[in-house]
Amino acid sequence: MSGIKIEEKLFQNRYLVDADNPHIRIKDPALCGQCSNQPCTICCPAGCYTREEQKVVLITDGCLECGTCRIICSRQNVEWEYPRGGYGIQFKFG
Amino acid sequence: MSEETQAPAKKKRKIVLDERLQAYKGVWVFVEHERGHIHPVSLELLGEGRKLADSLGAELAGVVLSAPGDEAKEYCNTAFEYGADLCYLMQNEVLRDYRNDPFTRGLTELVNTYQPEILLLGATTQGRDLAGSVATTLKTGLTADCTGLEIDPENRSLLSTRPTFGGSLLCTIVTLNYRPQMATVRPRVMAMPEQQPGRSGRIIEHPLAMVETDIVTKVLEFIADDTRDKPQLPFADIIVAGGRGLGKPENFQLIWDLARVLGAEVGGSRPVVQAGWLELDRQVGQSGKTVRPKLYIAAGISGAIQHRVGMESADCIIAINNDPNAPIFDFAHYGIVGDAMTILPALTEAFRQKLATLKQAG
Amino acid sequence: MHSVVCIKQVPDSAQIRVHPVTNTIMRQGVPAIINPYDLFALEEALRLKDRFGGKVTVITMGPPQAETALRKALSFGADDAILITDKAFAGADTLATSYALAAALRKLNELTPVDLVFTGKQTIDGDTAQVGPGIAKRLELQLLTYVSRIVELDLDQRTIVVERRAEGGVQVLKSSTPCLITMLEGTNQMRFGTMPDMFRAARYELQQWDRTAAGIDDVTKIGLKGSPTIVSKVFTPTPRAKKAEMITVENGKPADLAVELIARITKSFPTVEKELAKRA
Amino acid sequence: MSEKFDAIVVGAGPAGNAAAYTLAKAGLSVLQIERGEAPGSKNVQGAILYSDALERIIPDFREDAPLERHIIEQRMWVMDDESYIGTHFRSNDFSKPPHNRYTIIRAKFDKWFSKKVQEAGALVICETTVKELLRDKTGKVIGVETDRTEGKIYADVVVLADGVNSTLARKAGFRPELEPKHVALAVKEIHFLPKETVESRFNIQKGQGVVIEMMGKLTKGMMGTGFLYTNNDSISVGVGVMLSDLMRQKMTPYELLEQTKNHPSIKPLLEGGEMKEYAAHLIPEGGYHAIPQVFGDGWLIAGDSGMFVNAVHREGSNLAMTTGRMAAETIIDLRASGKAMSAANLAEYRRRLDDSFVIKDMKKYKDLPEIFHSNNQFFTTYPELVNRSAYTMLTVDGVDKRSKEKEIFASFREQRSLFGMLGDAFKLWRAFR
Repeated sequence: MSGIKIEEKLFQNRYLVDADNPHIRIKDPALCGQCSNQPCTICCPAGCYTREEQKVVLITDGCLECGTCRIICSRQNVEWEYPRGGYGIQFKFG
Repeated sequence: MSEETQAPAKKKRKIVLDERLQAYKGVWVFVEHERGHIHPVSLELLGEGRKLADSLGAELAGVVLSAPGDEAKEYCNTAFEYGADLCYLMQNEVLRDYRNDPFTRGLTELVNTYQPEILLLGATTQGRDLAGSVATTLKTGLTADCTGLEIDPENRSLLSTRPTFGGSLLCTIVTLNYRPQMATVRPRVMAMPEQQPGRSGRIIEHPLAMVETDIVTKVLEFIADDTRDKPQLPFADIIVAGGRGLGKPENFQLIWDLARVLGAEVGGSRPVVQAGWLELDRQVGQSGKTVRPKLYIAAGISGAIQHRVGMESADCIIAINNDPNAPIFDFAHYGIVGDAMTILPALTEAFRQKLATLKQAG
Repeated sequence: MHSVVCIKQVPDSAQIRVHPVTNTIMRQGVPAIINPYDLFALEEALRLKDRFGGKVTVITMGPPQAETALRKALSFGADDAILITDKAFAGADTLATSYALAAALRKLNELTPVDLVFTGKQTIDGDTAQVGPGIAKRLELQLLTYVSRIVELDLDQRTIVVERRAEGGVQVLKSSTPCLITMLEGTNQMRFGTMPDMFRAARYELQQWDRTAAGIDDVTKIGLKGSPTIVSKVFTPTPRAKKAEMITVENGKPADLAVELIARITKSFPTVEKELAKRA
Repeated sequence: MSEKFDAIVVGAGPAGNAAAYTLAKAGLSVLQIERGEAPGSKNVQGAILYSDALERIIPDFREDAPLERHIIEQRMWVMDDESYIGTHFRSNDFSKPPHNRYTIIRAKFDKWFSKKVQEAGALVICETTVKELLRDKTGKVIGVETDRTEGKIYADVVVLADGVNSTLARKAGFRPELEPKHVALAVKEIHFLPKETVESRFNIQKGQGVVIEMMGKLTKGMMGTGFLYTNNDSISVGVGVMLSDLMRQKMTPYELLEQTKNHPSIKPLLEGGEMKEYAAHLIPEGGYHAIPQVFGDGWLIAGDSGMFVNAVHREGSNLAMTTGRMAAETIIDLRASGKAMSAANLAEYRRRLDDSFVIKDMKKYKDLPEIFHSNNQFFTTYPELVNRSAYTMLTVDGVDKRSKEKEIFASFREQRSLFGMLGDAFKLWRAFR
């Protein structure tokens, strides 16, 4: 990846982060270790999933709530919910 | 003043000062003190006030409100050594601890009697509390958290510049046909002037006709901050910060080692706090603390904008990162491309020697 | 018990960007929000209502669109909301604003006696922290600013004990009601409104007061005319995007890199040199 | 005392707003629940508004709806790495009101539509997420439960317009999880430019708009399309690819978007713009075969939640408004004749959809996703061949035209073989007939 910093893009967006109450959770982190290609670390448009040694780390602050991770996870290992009412991404234009 | 509904004055409104206000002369600085010593912001303001007084050809005065006792005289002497020509001194038992009522009454009394054209206060919890009620009592203009003060040569009025809209913009505020022109300034914004030992000035005492029974609000007690354990990043002068580039929580020890030698506070980027390597109070950046230290050493921090907005106004930023095109190198003052795990210990050692040599020399 | 909370609808300044090239102010898509500091004041008032019962009224002075801020305050549990809006208020600075709000509060006090008036510490667009003290002065209320905790409140004796942030410590003050309190940020966390509150906020018939309804007759005291200060110009700070001076040494040994770095710093940053000397 | 309404609409996108407006206009007590801070905060679209669907709901919408530009020129580009070949259709008739298509900015547009819904008498509550459907012993949906305390709300019927992820229907077991091959991930940015620059760059007058649809090698071999739409003083640019393809590639969506923006034909159009928002959204692409069960005891589904998107014509919001309106009309007619909101009665909604262009269009292209899915030569080989052929024909280099034609046919045959091309032609015919 030619060094496109996803943070620069996400910085333009407006988020109301529901502090320490993330709306998405990896059900069983061990499963991710056995996952060969870990597509979530590539397909998430906000780069919320990053690979760390064997594990996958999920930080939901920049989540765009698109649902991709839930659908592409071959082991259905993502517990995916909408954030609490009024929290999460708030599109200024959409 | 609310910016978004106010269109900047199109034509320059000619500020014509009516007769009564022409008499307002001189620049005053409210000297804030707490348990025996003057708050540094008041000294910084005396430095700034000196410049304003000189360009106005007027006198610079310190204003001291305190309980009876020699301490007050000490405050005046210190004010003279930082540039004041004279001090207005008001002493009364009701002024022992800061309370809004007596201090507002006292300062308003002095202003109405000796009529300054400019009154500066530190933007501390005390200064802002006092400035708000004094400005309302005097029905005059007040600009808060100024980052720049200068005199408009055309009409001798004060031009106060301050950040607005969350700091992304600056605006210049003018006080129209009202005196005194009041402004507050945050600590560590203006430069600390040189102390001139032995400089003296005259003191003008003025009584405050008030007794304790006039005042409703009582101070039951004062609980000093115990600063030892709570991290004080926003007030730290040197910060050593670590990011995910350090790889493992164990490597963070190298950050603590350097910080101990420098007597610095330890900070970190959001990912390391999220990963649990560091407590939330030490997070620097958009959703953490904003810091303005003199020296900020960042190791293994990429410098994404979310971190940058929290520390870019540090005086000197040193960045250590193994990625040559890490964004932090776009705004740091000095950069070292390399492995933080080897450079940090070297830095710790080099700083230890530097401090040793300074000790001998000092 | 009757608390009145003054709130303000402000542009979400975190969303305001300066165009990196043209340096112009990019205002598109900047939503209006409740001034974040006011939420701490509203939450504190709601907690007192939970304890002592009574009513929380929310007032704001602003353009008609400020209605959204009031409805949001209602959705957290405020009981009544009054929008003070009038063309004559346009351009008001803090002095004129505190005059108008004080007049409205006098009117409110006639309808139902007010025990506590709350404001936020300051606004994120004005940052002046003057409206609270201004209102207190005009209504002869005791002023308690930067309050971090309400320790005791005795409605019969009309006394209150609070902890207030001071320089280097916390003052414990005992005062009397009615008084004006500005809340320090971080002292509490805004609750997540219940469904009934959401319904009530959506159905609430908003009360609008113009200047006469707010009891203001002296027009020279409000709006641009009543404002001692004006904004003479708004501009963008000159960005300092200067690339870092990279430190390198021939043999690239970390020890030499460190020494070279410290030499460079002490040469061009005297304040750092002085700071180090202090710690030697 | 719990709240009870004639109907609850979940979601304030085009489908939800159309349904809530129509129901409220007919005098029903309607509650609309939106999870975003305001209607539009959670919605993302290219975005083009097709007037026809909205005209049937709010005929005079043009008077005060926030519309960016009316579209007078449609460009279709087939892209190679350094070039595009395509058609531009610009007609002065498109300039004559009433205009048929507009570019819009969804956050502004949805807020306007919601104001109309409230004026029509519906109660709109935002910042509230519906957690699950309330059902009685027989399994009939009798209301919803939100994420706020005392959050149970009852109604005779619930219209699920909660978007492509269709969480409520999935949780209630009314429909299966989405499959990667039935949905595309689109990523998009909005760049702000002075109005005059947009107009001079696209050679248009005040209020006029140009839209570009792109396909081919732009999506690096994945099945997908790109778009660039002109708004009043901004440009929306984005690219979307099938999730099933994206999963196999080693390229992140933002890398794909960055390369799209740097394509030689696109980069100059964005020059000097200030990026103000980066968004991502799933688009239902499964077509007719992916449409789930859309009605049941006490509930209906409208909009993206029912996969109602005609991908090949880039039509989604008009289908959403139409299905929202028709769901509402079905409910209104059932109430008028005193019928219960049972699955049997609500089946009428599906029958009406079958008779409308919604299902007819989707049926027309029902095999297209499958065909294109397993034949990505339509996205790689042919775009390349077509672009190269144009380049060869248009380069004057002393080579005679007959040889150039021979060379071009040879390149096609060599890539696809005569038999392969015949097969591709047949596939295209079957996909589009």
